[in-house]
Amino acid sequence: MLLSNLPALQVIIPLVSAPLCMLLRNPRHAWACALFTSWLVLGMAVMLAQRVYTAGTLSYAIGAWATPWGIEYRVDMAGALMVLVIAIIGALVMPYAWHSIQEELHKKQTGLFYTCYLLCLTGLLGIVVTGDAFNLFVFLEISSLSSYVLISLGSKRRALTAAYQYLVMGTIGATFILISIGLLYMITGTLNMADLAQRLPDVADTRTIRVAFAFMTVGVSIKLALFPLHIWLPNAYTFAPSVVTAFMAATATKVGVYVLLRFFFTVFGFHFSFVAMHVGEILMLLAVAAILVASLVAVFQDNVKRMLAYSSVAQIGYIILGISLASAAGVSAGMLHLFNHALIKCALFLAIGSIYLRLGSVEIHNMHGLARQMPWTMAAFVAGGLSLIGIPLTAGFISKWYLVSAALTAGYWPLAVLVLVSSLLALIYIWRVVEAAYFHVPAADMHRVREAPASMLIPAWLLIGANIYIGIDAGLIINIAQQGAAVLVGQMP
Amino acid sequence: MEYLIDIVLLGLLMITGFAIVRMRSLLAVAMLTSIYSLLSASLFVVLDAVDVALTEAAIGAGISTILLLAAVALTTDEEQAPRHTPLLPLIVVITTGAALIYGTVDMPHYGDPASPVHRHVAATYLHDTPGEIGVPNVVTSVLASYRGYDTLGEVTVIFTAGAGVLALLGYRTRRRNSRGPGNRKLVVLRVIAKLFFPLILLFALYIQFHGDYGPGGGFQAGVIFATGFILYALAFGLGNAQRVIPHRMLHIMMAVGVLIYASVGIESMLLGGKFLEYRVLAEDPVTGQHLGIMLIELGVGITVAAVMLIIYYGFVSQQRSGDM
Amino acid sequence: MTVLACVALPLLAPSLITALHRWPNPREAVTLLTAGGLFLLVYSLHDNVLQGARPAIDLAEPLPGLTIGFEVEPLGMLFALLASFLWMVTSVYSIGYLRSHHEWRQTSYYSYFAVALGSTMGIAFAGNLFTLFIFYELLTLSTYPLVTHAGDDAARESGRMYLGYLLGTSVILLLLALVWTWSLTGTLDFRTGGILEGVVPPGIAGILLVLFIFGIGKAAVMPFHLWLPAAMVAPTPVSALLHAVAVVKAGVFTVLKVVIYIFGIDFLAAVPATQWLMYIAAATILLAALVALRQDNLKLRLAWSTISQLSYIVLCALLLTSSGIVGGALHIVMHAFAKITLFLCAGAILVTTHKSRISEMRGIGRSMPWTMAAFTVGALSMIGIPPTGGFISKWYILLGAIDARQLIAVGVIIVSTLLNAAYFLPVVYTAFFHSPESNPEYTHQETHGEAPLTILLAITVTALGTVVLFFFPDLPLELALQLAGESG
Amino acid sequence: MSELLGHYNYWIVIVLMMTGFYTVIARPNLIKKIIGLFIFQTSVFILFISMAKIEGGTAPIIEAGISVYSNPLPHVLILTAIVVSLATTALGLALVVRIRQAYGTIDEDDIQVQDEED
Amino acid sequence: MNLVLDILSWVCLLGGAIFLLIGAIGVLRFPDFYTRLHAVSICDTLGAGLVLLGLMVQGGLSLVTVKLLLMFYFMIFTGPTAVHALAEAALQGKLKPLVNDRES
Repeated sequence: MLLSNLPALQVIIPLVSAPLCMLLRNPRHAWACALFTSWLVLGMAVMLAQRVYTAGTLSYAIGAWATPWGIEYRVDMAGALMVLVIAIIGALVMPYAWHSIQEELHKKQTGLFYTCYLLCLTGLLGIVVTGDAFNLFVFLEISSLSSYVLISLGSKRRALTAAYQYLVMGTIGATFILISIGLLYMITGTLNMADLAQRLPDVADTRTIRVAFAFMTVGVSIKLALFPLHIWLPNAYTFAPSVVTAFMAATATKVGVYVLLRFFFTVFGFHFSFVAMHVGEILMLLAVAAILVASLVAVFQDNVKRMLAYSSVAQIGYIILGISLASAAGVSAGMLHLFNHALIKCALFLAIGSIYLRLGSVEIHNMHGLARQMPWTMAAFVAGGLSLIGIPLTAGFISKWYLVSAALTAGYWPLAVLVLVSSLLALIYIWRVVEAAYFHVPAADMHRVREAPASMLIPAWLLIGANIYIGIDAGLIINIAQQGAAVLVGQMP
Repeated sequence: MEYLIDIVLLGLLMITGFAIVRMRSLLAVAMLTSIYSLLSASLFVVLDAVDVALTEAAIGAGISTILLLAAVALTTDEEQAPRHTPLLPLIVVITTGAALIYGTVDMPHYGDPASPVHRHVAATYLHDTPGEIGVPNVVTSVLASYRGYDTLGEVTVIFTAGAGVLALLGYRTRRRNSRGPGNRKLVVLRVIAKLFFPLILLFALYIQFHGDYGPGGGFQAGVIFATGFILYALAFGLGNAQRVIPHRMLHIMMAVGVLIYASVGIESMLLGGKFLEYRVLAEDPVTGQHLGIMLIELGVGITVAAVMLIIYYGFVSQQRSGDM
Repeated sequence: MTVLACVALPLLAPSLITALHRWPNPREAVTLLTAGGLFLLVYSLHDNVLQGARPAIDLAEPLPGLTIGFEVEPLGMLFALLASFLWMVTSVYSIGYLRSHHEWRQTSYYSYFAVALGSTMGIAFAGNLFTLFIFYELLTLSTYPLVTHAGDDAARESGRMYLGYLLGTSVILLLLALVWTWSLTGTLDFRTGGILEGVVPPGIAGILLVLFIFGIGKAAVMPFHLWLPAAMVAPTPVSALLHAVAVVKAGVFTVLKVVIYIFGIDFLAAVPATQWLMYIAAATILLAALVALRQDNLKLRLAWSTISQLSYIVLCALLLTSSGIVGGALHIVMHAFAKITLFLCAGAILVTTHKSRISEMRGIGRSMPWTMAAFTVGALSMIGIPPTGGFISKWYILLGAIDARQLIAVGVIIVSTLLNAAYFLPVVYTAFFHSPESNPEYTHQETHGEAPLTILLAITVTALGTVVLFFFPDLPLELALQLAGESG
Repeated sequence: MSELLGHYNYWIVIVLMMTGFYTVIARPNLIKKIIGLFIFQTSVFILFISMAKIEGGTAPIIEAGISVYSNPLPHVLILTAIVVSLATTALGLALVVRIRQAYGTIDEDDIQVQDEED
Repeated sequence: MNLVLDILSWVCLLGGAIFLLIGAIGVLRFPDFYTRLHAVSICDTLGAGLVLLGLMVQGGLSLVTVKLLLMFYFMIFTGPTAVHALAEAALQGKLKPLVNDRES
């Protein structure tokens, strides 16, 4: 019963445990519930990935209605990878959450926090596994609404405005997606992605489809914070509770990228997207802008969370750049970086979270001499930073290597140079923190600061470990990424 | 004739829309918004979407308006004039609109029977529903069975909203003595409220269970149910309302609704079917479908009602921020 | 297996060192033991290598087709021997230096020192360009804390410069060159005769060569040389070992490896860009020497002379003749010994007299005869006057230049020799033949003897080494010849 | 002409959408923005519903003697969408109330000024 | 017979429409809040009432008519209550009725 229904359970379990979690009065119980659920999800994700790895794409008809009529769940290698990312991050973030949430949130809110976290998890997983365009919209809304709430729970008042800004932009994006789905349905008469993919080529040459494509691209780009539409991201990441930032930075935008991939390659098809609509060139332009501008802005931030947020925008630029190359190598490089960046950013934000817990601030000028007080946390930060820069023996290096070689084989050597130059910018902004923490005379009251509790250090270090492991032996993950790319890109020339 | 009504309604909608953009008094804008969704509800009726019309009237014109009014009351009525000339927004909007217009050119004509929308999937729903589901209201059958999973997601969305408002606004349970405004003067209102309260609840139940045969279903019922209590709270003050349905109970209801829905799905899994495969719930598939639909509609109704009330309580229990 | 031990030993030492941070003497003992052990290990390898054995080992495969692996060949052997031997000497010196200076953070100093040495070993024994790159970066990162050891603003400033230049060049230019080569040839192994021949048109090869030569910032070819003077804020032993031996030599070592095993000198002969790069190297030699003339701070003068000396080796590599290669390989050794002697002397003077400017060193030779004698030996070797090792390497370099019919190169070498003399001999002269009284702000009560014993010991060893290498250059010579033989 | 008859209501709906969209992005008042979103979404619903309309059809409730029904699927989708939009509105308004409590204003520009201060 | 019913219903509908129109004009033209309430009350008594009546005639004896009756029942309760509540609120909001004080 379990195995055959695995794809559905992957989403149902967190969905069910959310209301249960709300019913629990005691925050500790709620936390335990969320923790248990996210580990269960991880277990199932591993099983799922393993099954997909062996058996190939899984399809699950909900309510046993045949595909175009009912809602289909469809998990291929790329989807399995995404599910794995989300599950891993979720499972690592939860043990971390307890202390920092206790510190940052009002006691009455904690139970609801975990509920919303579970709902967000549900939404993200649902988006990834579903094979139905409208169902995707619904779960997108679940994840978005819950993340608005999660962000708004930040301790500063600006968290509220950040959440509001995100709500408005996010809803606009969602409505765009809804319009696009409507137009698609209007022309094809179906909502199932596979069915759409079948029926689109006949009608691909209508203006309506072009508009639908444009709206889908814009709508999703808002969700994944592609460069000109990224305005919501820095505030949201800066003022959200540390855990939320870590979780969302690693998952939400990534899922957005995944949806984009889905629609470009599976639904609209490579030829329509890249040859007819020239989306490749546009994306490449935006990605380049994102990488340069965001990295530059990041260099001048004093608030480390904000700095990392901008760096996230830049890193998303990398991923999109890989996709925009429209080659199997490029897409697999993009997915590889998607995975690695999730690990890196989550680790960095977790480290910053522990610093916030102990230091009560994340401004660089308050961190002087911090390394003496919190050696492990700062070590984790440095390791993550090196990976972000792309120093050898870290995951960041691997994906950067693939990105550069993909750009070179595609004949865009300036892009290769750009990627490397911007990694130098990353060096600069990471190093500002390192200098402050290691090579400055400690501030007066620094001696009061203690090392973060183990429950917060271990998750961060697990992620760092994963980083270094991938840096030393990336065979498996590269293989998965390439398979995923192959599934997506499919019959691409 | 239909075209005429159609056009008139659309014209009214446009007028209202522009008025909303122009007006400065948020109170008026809120009322206009409610009129807007009332108009669109009636447009839906013209377009044969009775269920949607009912929902829009209940949710759009009903609850949303109450929320808007509450929000305006809690913040401010006057909108300042925008400081900077809205040039960029204009450009964005115009380009977007132009793109959409450009897209309409290749659309199938309005009401054209040959358009793929009617040919492909929907036709099967209309054709198979009597045999497979056995409820005359195809909307209900699609909503609850063919695409039942969407509806589960929808309930989850509402649940999320409830949890969110709870987390944001929390609540303070008002003391009993605070009985809303001017006690004696409200006597008329209270009598009428007493008179209507049971009727509204009755109507809600009717909508709830008549959903298979006519327009209606869990959502509409839940909303109407909630409105009954909102009326009660308006007339007798929040304190008394909360004595009738305490907060804790609302939490439980809101969770239980989702759980009922999901557990129907899980039950069908345990019985060897797929998730939300109702036909395994009873030995006769059609009965199974009936059973499943009834149960999930119940779940929907409970959650929606609970969430609506929670949101309402949340808003009303805030005191105006000016005096804090 | 020994190979792996050579790399692992220094990399593991820090754990022990940090563990002992409360007890200085055992801690230093650990450092010394590791250094000695390392030298013995490396030395035990050299016989088989001379026999022609190429012990190799593969560790991991981060990317499909790219392995982290080690393989010993003559040049690497030579470099490893050099580095490990001088590490011993410098550790002895450091103990005296740090203690008499009461430096802070001594534990982390020794740990990072060990790590730096470990990565140097990794570079020396790297089995392919990828591995070499990894340890190259590791060396940069592990030396950064040593450069900024002082921890004040000046240190941070030059630390930034150091990191910016080295990481910047390596990440942007070198890494690009690596990926490009990889995507062109599908391999990064070191092969005799190179891997690019026949795969790449000379034009592309030229671009690649430029990327490589400038990408290897540690070779300090102009215009990427400024980090070297900046790094002189480091404690003297650091400058001595890292910036006369490990770091800079790692740079030129990489250049040699790339020229010989990636391009292959026969192939490069067909590449026009080589000429121009050679001219740039030549220009660097002269310009750096001229700048060195005008430095009053002793360490800075040494730094600039290092820049110019490094370009000798780059020049040798680009001469593309076997005797040029021999000369380059030998010069790595000879310059290392001479330059480390000079640095150690400068450090000794600083410790005992707290003087860093040449103009203040009048008559210092009378109070510190040993030190200044050693200094003289070093200076002679730098200039290339027998009986010092410098003479031998210069000899081969000249031979190479003449073989290559590069009259410009010959001219440059001769002129620069004169310049060397011009900026070293005055120091010796001031030290011995001026009276201390002629110092500005001279005070009678300033009386100091020789430097501490450990320091003197170290200085003597290196100075002797410089001389010995003139009489018995067999070991380095054989290795160098073998290398030249391989490169064809 | 047939073009006009065939698409006029799509065009009007698009105009309505854009009114909402404009209100969202051009107006500084937070509540006004939420209202704009509401209008925007409601207009999209009208678009969906009018695509479901079929010539001479009736509401999709099976009855004897009626053969032409309008398309039920968009109705279902919009039922869901309406609820989603309600959820968004409620959440947004809740945020606005909290913002007012925290900032004492619900005008975007004033809030920006205050944010720059701290 | 049918014709008679039709005419009857149409008369009612039109009448209702006219009353609604009057009410609307009243709301626009009357000087102050309380007087406007009078105008409003016309709409939901006579206006809506007549319209419903007309529809009932159209519907004949069927479930529709029953529903319409129910609606009428609701109308006559809710309308006045709403207006009353409004007036109360206005009074509590210290809104003075506009009185012509030339006589007094």
